[in-house]
Amino acid sequence: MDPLTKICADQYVVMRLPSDNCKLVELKVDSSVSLGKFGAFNVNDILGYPLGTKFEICYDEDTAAEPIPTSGKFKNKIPIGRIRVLDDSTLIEEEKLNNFDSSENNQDLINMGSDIQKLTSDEIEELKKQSVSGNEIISKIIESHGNFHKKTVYSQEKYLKRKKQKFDKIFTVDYLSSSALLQYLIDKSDIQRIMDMSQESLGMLLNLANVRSNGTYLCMDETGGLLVYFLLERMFGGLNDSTDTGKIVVLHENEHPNLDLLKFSNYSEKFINEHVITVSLLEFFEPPTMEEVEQRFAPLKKEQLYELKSGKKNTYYRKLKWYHNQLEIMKVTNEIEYDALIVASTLQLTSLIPKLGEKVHGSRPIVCYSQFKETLLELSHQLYSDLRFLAPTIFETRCRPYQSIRGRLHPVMTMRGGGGYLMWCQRVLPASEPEVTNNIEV
Amino acid sequence: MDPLTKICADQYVVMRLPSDNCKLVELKVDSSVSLGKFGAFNVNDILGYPLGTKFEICYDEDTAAEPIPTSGKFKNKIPIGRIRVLDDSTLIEEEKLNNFDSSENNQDLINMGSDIQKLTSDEIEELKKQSVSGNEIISKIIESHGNFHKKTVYSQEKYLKRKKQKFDKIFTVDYLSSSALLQYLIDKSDIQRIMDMSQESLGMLLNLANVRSNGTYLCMDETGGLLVYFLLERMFGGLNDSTDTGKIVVLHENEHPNLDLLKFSNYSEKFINEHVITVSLLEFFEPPTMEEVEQRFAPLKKEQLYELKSGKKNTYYRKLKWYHNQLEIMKVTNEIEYDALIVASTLQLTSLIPKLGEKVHGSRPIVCYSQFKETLLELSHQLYSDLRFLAPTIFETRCRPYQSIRGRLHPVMTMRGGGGYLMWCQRVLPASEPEVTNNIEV
Amino acid sequence: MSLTTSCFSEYKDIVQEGDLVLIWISRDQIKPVKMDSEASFNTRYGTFPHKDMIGKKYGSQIAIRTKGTNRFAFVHVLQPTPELWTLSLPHRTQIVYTPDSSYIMQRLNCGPNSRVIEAGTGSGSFSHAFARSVKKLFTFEFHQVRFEQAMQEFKEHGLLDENVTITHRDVCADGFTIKSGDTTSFDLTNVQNVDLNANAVFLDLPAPWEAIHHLDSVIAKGEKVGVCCFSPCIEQVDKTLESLEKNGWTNIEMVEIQGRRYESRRQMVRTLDDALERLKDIKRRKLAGMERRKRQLEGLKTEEEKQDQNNGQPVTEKTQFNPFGKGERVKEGDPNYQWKEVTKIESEIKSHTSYLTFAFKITDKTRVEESK
Amino acid sequence: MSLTTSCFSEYKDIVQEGDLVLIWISRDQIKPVKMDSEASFNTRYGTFPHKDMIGKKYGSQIAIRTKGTNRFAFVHVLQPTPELWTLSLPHRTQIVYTPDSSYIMQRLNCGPNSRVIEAGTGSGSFSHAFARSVKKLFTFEFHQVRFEQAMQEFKEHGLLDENVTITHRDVCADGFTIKSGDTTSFDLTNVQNVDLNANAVFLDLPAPWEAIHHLDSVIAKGEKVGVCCFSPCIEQVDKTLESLEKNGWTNIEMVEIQGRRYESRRQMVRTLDDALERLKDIKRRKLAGMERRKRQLEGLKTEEEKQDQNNGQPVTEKTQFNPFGKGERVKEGDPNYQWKEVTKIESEIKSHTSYLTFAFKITDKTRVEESK
Repeated sequence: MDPLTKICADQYVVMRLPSDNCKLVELKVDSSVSLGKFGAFNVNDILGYPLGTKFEICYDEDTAAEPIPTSGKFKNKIPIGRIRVLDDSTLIEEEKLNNFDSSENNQDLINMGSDIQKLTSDEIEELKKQSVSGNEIISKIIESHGNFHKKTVYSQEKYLKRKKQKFDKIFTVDYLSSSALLQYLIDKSDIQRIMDMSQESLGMLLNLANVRSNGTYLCMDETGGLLVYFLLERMFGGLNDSTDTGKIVVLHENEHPNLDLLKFSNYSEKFINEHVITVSLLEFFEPPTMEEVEQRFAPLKKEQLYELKSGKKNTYYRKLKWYHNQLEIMKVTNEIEYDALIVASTLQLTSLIPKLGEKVHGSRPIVCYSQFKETLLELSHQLYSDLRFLAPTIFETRCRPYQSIRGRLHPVMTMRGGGGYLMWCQRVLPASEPEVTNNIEV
Repeated sequence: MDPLTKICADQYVVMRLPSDNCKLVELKVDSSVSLGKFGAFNVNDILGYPLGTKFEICYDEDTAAEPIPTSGKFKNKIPIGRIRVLDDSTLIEEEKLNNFDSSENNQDLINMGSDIQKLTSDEIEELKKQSVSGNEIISKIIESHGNFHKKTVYSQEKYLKRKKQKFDKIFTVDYLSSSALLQYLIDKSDIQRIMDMSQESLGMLLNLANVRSNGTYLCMDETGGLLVYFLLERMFGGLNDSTDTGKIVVLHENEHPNLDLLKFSNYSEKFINEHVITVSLLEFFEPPTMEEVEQRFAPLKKEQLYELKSGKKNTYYRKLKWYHNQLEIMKVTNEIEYDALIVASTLQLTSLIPKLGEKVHGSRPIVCYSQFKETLLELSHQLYSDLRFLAPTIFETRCRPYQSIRGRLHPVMTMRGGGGYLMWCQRVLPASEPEVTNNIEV
Repeated sequence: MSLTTSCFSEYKDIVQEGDLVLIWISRDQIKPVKMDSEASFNTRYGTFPHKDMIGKKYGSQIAIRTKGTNRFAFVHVLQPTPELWTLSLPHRTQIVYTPDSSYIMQRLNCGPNSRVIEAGTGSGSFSHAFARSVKKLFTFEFHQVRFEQAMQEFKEHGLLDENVTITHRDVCADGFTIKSGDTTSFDLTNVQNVDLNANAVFLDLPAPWEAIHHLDSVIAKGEKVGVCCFSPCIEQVDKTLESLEKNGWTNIEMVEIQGRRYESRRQMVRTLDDALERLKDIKRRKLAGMERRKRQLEGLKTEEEKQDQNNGQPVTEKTQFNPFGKGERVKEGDPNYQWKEVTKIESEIKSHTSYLTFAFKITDKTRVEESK
Repeated sequence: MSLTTSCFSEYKDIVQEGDLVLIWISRDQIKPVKMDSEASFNTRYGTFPHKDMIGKKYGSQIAIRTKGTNRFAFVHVLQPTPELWTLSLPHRTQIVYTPDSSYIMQRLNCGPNSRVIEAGTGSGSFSHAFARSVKKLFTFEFHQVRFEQAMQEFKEHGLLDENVTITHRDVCADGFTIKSGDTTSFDLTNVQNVDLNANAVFLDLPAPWEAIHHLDSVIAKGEKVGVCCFSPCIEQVDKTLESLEKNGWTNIEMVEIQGRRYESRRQMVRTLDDALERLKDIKRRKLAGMERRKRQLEGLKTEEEKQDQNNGQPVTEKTQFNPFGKGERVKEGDPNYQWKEVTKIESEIKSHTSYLTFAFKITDKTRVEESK
């Protein structure tokens, strides 16, 4: 079964809840997932459906059979409901609001602060236990609302949305694309950790950096692997069996790299090790020489290896791994001319980029993401006066979503402010100033 | 007659032409105004109509009576046409485009580059001589266009607009408001001279600076008087007989102030001298002392003045003027606590604003306009660490106009990029740190 | 007490008993307070007696020692302006914010000649800005409670004594004419009809297209009059455009205003060389650790290590070299580090307020004969 | 010669005969040129023979001495990428620019699994960006001339050999199915119908709502498929929303992308003290001038002035003190002055390109049984 299109076991997926919050879930066979007040369900019930499917959790007689503990350890455990696949046409009907009277304005609403709700919260709790779906609860609540028809259609919508977020037991299971992972991290308010990145800035970065399945890219990623996740998705599309040859060399400024977010991806460890090489800045700028490495270790010939005792063999392989790692460091440092330099780092860019840019092949892009325009301004001034870099340019791109309801179209009223900036230039190879006599006429 | 609502003689007005260009014109009685290819007219013919009226220049038999010289000094002189006031309803009808067939797309238009026009330019010239209005010319041109019906309604509109701009002889006469003057300067592409200012930034500046008819404002204006023009309009609304007491003290960094743009205003020289005081930065920061001034000149008593010979009297009055000027400098420097500081200067703001801000009354705003955010960033960091300034904040405001045609609504496709930034803070009076024993319990 | 009447129209020097002042606690906390020498202003940091403010110059910082902790705490006492007043309003109210209101005023050329119609009054924040600059403001509010609140507020702020008239009215149904019998702040004792004669109109209504045709009878004749309709949805704009065209308004243009506020921040300058030094330090300590373990295994110790052990300070405990401090615990701007000044946009922006549709009309184009 | 076929899909090291290269003259002048050792590239600054480029590494600066003036002139020779290609296109063409195209690709999750429908092809610039990243691109163009131009260009760029199919078609009238008899780059010799099986759709059409219902038969089943409609006017968006809803598309959202480009500039730092010094200098010279005139009137001269006169250098001619240079004649960044780094937005911005309406659909929600 294709984990890129279908809901599969042992896969990380992103679930969107009625509250508009996201949740990352690893789908373990035979286990259940609890969505808090939105209910709980068995993982097995959703496997095999297309990714993107919208489900509803239903509590009817069948599920009510399972006794809900009212005391003891499982007192607050969410009971597991039945799963129903939601049809698109039903949804659209439900999302509409044609069935209620409304006022042209709020003029008749005297008490603006609180709503007149005749149902007590206990009664609502009772409804929650009885009803099949959140929709029914909401209908009942509206019926009992004293002033609902006096609200304008706008206020009614706002009210309904609030209630839906509270009572709907609907969730969507989606593929954990790079954009979905980013959205999840934004929702978690982890903005600073991911350097205030936005989907539009990263999408533009991938294109400006001319990222392809067959390139070798030099990268710095201070977001715990988010940028690398984006690169991998674009290069290999989540295909664990991709035969594409692309590689990402990730430089890090700490002792160990931090690419934690890659654990959410569909790639095997083997795949990642093959396509993502991590090297510290120190190793990159002061790589070992072959002499130094061979002083400390030299691989044995096959015959010699056979003669090793099993106890020594383990030590040997550990050292062999170190040896190959050193060779790889030398290779990525000395031999590769990179197909792009892609940086998202809070290190001082003016001290970083010219040195890393040296390792980029001619006519290949350098793209630098920063939360702040000012750091890119400083950088672009420096690159502008360096003949190895052509036309440094600062870009800003912002996505402005609309409330996309017919008849009530407008840009959303508030949104997140940031999104970062990009510096783009081309690595070029300066010519020496030609002799005056070199002047060729054609 | 009210020069604020009616077209009056000896007034500067702004004329908008079919090309969307603006022209500043001083309306001299008994003279004529030439609008180049859009025709010419007699000033007397438009006096007395409301400002904002749209006129058309017509050339019919009557005007044709005036012979157009085909040679000699006046060969290229534009003949003067008759004036017709355009009715709003006619205009709206004319602006619509319902009378032509159009295509759903440009699919049938093979040659995208140039249009198939059967009329030669000589024929069009002939039409121009015959026709009453530009509209008729345009209709004829469309009739003769081979592919007009094959164009989409969008392309037709573009085509018509181009032609209208070329052949319409329509112009509007408007009051020279501050925004109109700004728009004129922008159209003239004098962006750098006016520090890239926009209507929205200046409107916001006036409000943030809490500009009123009765305030005394300290101002730096590096735009040749545009900022002062805005202040005067907001304070006195072009009313030359205003009894409001507001004053603007304008500091300048050159030997002489440059407020050239005020010559376009409706105010008399007397009015301006009363409400606008110019002082050089040197005079402001190193004003004369009373002692120094009196050493050089002391006004005579009335009796003494009578005794002066007429020859000496002129010299005396010249010196007296100097003397009063010195007194005024001392006053604006030492005595006034300003109701706002309003600065649009390319001098280094961090060296300028704290010193000028000292002269501002407590709880009064300081607003600083700059073309660049970076200079305001530097400034706001400095003010932030200075207890005399409360909550420095950087604002950006941008107006995004739409193509406001029903059925084809969208933001205009391209527009000018700049518009500048504002720094706003309040002047406050720091308290000394209170004694520990001062702790009052209530 | 009528001392407050002038707080929005006159520049005041000293805080006086009865003054309405704005107490600035922080950017997000600005509180309107009426000065009363018997009263106090309470914050979470402590109590500020009004009598510490009365007699001080406007703009003064008022400082106290906090109870218990005895720390320095302060507020600033400011004279209200329309813009500060807008900032002091709770955010849940529908407010026309300064980027929009200032643009509308500028584009409608508001000044001492302006006679303005505003409908509806809403939170009244825009009314304050209009009132500061124009000759007359006629504001209309159809919602009973909001009308009464606004009228009370305008009275306290002295606006009604100056140039503002507020009327309770559904302008879509009943138009703008003010006549005897109306619920209005206008003194109708000796007049039958009020001559509005407006030359600028601002319509902040759910359905402005229902009000536009009522304007003809109340706008000034023989001069250019501007209108601005303020609507959140694009479909409202469409209906407004239709109505404006039908009613003979011209130069119709819709615009959006995008206002942005930036914070001035600092980002630590972390050079590549420092990063490399730090990695070298880690490497050195790692190597030293490895060798130490090796020697410990072999029972050997260097002289230094013996000393360290005598001092009770094992080498492994040595502070790490970190030129960037301990991450987030470094305070922004700490003078021990180097900083780069940066701007940061507010984390949540007002991405849309409303569409602004402007149009102009000259009701009577008759020529006036030159009189001079 | 087929050497050019790989220029968009393979990283190349050395410029070779027959290569399609982009010659970078300036930001606004980037010219596509096919390398031909017999030919030359002419600019207003001089002539660059292709053979000076062939054999050089991509990215090389190619320098000449200009004719006559003998000054240093250069260009850079670059390998084409979709983004550089877009920059090289004449601006009058309708182009989907990088801020929009990159966002659309990202939001439709374009990658090695994507099978994309694009209608219409237009200038072909977006096709290049799609082709770089996706498995298959089916692009449709209804305009005969543009179709032929694009097909020729794609052939020369090697796209048709890789993963691109272009078809001449009015998709609104005739849908997206490619079958024998069609004017298409697809080799239909052995197939009756092409299985498009698209999982991403981009519609850049005047009336996308007329094409949406044709999609059902060509999009992938049992997986989530995304569509993006690209329309300049809001009324088109409205009709598109209606059609998407009617045809069972969900998660409908319209967005706008606002891309901005900034120039890095410098502004001269002009301090208050320098301004004051300059005014003082003016004042001194003025006073000196007055006194000199006075003394000249009185027939007196100081020793200095007599000397100056002897040297033929009257005092009045002394250079003025001006720490800011002579206005505009100072070159930005001149090291004799102090500069502040600033950003300047391009003087004309693309304030609107089009509205982007996204929607998603799963055509077949049947459950697939676990096979492993």
